[in-house]
Amino acid sequence: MPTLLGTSVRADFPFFQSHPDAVYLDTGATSQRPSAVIDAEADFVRTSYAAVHRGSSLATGEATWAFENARERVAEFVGAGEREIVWAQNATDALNMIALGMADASAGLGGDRFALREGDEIVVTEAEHHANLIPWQRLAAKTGARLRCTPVDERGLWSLDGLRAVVGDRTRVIAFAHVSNVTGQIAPVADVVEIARGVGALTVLDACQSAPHMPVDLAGLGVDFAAFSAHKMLGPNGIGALFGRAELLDELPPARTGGSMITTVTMERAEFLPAPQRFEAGTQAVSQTVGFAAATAYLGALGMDRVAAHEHEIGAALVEAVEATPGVRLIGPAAGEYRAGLASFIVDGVHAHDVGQFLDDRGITVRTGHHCAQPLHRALGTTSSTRASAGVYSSLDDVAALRAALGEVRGFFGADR
Amino acid sequence: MPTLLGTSVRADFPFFQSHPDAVYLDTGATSQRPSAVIDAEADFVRTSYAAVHRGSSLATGEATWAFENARERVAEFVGAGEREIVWAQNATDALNMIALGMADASAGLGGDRFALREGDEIVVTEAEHHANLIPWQRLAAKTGARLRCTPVDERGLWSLDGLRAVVGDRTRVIAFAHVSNVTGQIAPVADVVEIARGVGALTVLDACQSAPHMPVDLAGLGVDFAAFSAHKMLGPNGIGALFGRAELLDELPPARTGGSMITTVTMERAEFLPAPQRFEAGTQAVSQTVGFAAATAYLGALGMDRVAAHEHEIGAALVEAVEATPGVRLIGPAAGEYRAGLASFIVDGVHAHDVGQFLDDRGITVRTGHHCAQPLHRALGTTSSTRASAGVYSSLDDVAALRAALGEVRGFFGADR
Amino acid sequence: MSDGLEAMYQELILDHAKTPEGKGDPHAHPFTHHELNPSCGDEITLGITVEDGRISGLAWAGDGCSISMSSASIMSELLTGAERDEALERIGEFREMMRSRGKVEPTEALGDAAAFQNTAKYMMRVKCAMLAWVALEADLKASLAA
Amino acid sequence: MSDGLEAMYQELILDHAKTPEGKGDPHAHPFTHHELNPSCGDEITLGITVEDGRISGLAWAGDGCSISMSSASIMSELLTGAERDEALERIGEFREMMRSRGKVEPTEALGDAAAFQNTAKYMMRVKCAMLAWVALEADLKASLAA
Ligand SMILES: Cc1ncc(COP(=O)(O)O)c(C=O)c1O
Ligand SMILES: Cc1ncc(COP(=O)(O)O)c(C=O)c1O
Repeated sequence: MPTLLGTSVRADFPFFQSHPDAVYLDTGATSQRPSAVIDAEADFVRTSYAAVHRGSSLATGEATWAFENARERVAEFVGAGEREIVWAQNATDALNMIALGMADASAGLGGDRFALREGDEIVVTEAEHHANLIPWQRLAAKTGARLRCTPVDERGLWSLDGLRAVVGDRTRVIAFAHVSNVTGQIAPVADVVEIARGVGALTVLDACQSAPHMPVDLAGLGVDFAAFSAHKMLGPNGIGALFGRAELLDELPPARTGGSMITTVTMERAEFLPAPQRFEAGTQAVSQTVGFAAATAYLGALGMDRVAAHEHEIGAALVEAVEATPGVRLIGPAAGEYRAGLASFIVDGVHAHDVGQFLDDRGITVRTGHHCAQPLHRALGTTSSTRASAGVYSSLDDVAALRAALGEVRGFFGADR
Repeated sequence: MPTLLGTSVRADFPFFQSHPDAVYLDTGATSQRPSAVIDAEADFVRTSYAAVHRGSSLATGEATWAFENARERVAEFVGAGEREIVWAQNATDALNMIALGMADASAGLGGDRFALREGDEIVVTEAEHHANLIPWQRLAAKTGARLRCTPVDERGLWSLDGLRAVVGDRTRVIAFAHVSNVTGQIAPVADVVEIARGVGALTVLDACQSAPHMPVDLAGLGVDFAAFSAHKMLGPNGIGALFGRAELLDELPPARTGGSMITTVTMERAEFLPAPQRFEAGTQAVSQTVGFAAATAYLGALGMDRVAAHEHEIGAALVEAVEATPGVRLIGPAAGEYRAGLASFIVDGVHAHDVGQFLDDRGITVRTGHHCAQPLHRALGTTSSTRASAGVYSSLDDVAALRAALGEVRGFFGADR
Repeated sequence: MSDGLEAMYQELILDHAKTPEGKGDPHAHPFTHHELNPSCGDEITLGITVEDGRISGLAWAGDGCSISMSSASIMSELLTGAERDEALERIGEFREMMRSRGKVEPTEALGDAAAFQNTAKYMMRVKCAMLAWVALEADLKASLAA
Repeated sequence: MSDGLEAMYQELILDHAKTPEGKGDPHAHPFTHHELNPSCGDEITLGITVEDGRISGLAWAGDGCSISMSSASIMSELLTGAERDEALERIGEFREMMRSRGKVEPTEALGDAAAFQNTAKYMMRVKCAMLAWVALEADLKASLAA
């Protein structure tokens, strides 16, 4: 079996049927979806749709089964127990559930072990996506805790030594991305978990850019919480997941409250169900969970080892294309180093927005801007960069198209003169 | 043009193609979706899918246009400005955005006009859905505010006099359902708004059961905030909306933070965009917004006056069927009184769960339980009831089937002996 | 009337629901547990006394649908007087049957509780049938820890 | 190269981006406004002096893509020295053209700013082109209120 997927799987994706020449190098932002996912969701809606966890009808039973079965499938995919997966709107929502839950705990609303006090510390890296930064800033502001940050170097990389330097006795949380969406740096999760355990801190893993692209075993990694989004892993919009170790989830206060997550409600107070239901207030994104499960099934059938190997090859080619182009600076680990299947870069003398426009004109979709990582870009001395990122359907032809176009960008904008 | 829709529109709904004999009387929980909605969403995913509000490509532009166009369509449907509609996961999420935003304001995180202090009061009715109750309980617990409640009578109805009795100078918020999901009571919104304005309180309208079933003009009603869910109005799961008057939304702190809702982010702090973006952290449920807009277009084409008239007739027939059955007690306004197109009832000597099972066996889908309104049921002296609720596709045949089955329930369970 | 409904609401089940066994004051016993089915409000409080590793006394109070009430009744008949280990085994067998969506046949030892096999096909009712058994399991575990 | 790209990045636009007009110290003027396009980080601070209802001085500092920078430059050329009302009218015309997705033709009074008509087809770039104009509008309104 050849390692490369790419062209051989493109036929599974309707987007490439309607855009056969599309060079889609923006999977890091959001992925295209295979028919298997689109159909699973649409079929569910057409034939089995009913309210979940409410009422007694057979239809409700079927819908509830589909919903809970989806949870099991997604849990299995990331090496979690089914009670350890909570549905969220997206990864951002999942990360907020943790930070907002800890804020509630700090306000005396239950889950005392999560309460932060004045002087406690939360540690993040300077490379974090805003979704794994601002919620912690807000939590710090509410509780008097201090947000500390381990800095990045001139390539945008943070180090374990740098992390050790900011972690201390008061550290209560270490929140970090498994894979950076800008640099492609892959975090040494086991080491971070060890550092965290050494001081009794909780670990929060932003798995947005790892779960879609490599085998991820959350139990094996030993993290306490994690978050990821379906739309980046061939699944639907509007659905993501919070992972939490079972005993933690049962104690974390639910920030969002309402129907379907309670046991007893009086006008004065409410008691909550155990996890995962305690976090799932209101009518859930039922059909999307079915689509999410179909996406993990599709990826599982390809084999995540194969997906990772494929994207590693495409990623290496992207890096090489960037490094080979004069006047283009690569961000993140250099060619040949351990990194994820993406390449972010800065074109000398051409703003990223203009680079993106030029590439778009050639039918190449990339992402331009700060990629929701302003502090990282500031540390790199820029406000924006361009990112090309791979998915299962990416091919070396895509990379060749990018390489050719990239060679002309500076000329077009007169930046080579 | 005949008033009744029902049978004439059933052909638009794939669910009734695969279940031609289904008697679906559970639209109050969640509605079926017409092909127009399912297809709009699937077509969008197949052909135009890309990240929204990020990057510079033409595809992103198209997706962003679809997303913002959907917002305009939904805003128009409820008589709001486009900047006054914020996408939410569901109505529960929307209601939480208000309560959690006010908690943040109270904690000094901006939006001072929303800050509650010890002794301030929040008023709700005893008939509220848990989604419009528990978030206020939590807000009260965090701020020292007091949650006050206007009680229901033996039919489950609250009154303006009762409301006036609990509203006072310290009242900061009055939160109430436009239409009760259990009793079908329709709130006198204009009067409540007047009472609220008299004391300078904000009004929060739970429009879950009104927006799908009658013409709703939020600007005309004069409420400050409102919430509703697409899945109850022929639209997709996983998408709902928060309405807020523009000048309020721009000041309310966003409880959920992350990407796409900021202007400037440093490691220390973040500044937020104006509404609606400030509340839309992370990748949004883009395709679902397209489906939501298609649902409002479908309803708009039928005409909301006609929808309301149709459901009024079906509702009246449901009420009559219930009142005509010996040993069955109607909840809510009596036959002939002003009420929404649903009928909740209690069968003497038979638990609601058993009633639901019996009806399900006859192919009739209803909702059984406390309908996320435990306090209301407690006030009625029961833990659960059965609810039949109408939608555009409901017909008098559906009501006849219910009536026939209802007549046999007590006999089957030996409750008539 | 479909076969499913007749099979679910067998005479045996409806009779137990009307005149349940084991109803009494749970708090007359040292180990009590309260269990609730939040989706429909069914609830039960079940108390037991354990002597020499045997359930020497059992009483419950509760309110709910005919499935939850009859299940509590049939369980009381079956397990009052049983050895603790035997009771835990029955609970395990019952749970396995109820979780199988109707595919696992009841063991002979389950006696009249076999009547709930058809209920297992209705996912939303499984919790109703399990209610009393889950409460008993909690009591037994508490008695083991004591 | 497609026509779209050539039309968007006309020589005129690229020239203005390379050697922009009006760059200077905005804070040398009494009315200043900072405007940011959060999706790409483009930003501008624009200052003006208004004398006898006329923009007698204008200077801006900023950083961004060629569309936002050239737009600021072309606007500076067009509106430095303009009557306040006239400037507000031009801003309105420019906005209408930019919001039309390429459908509204530029007015003659817009002069070189007509070059951005093609940019209007690209929704994600409309904000870039508008940046300086929005800043100027804010300054003019502040000067009116003063
Ligand atoms: C009156 C009312 N409010 C709130 C809700 C909650 O809606 P959702 O579950 O879509 O958030 C519902 C529906 O369950 C409702 O009927
Ligand atoms: C590393 C990382 N974290 C968090 C997110 C946020 O994901 P979402 O927008 O799906 O919530 C993203 C994607 O934008 C990401 O790449």
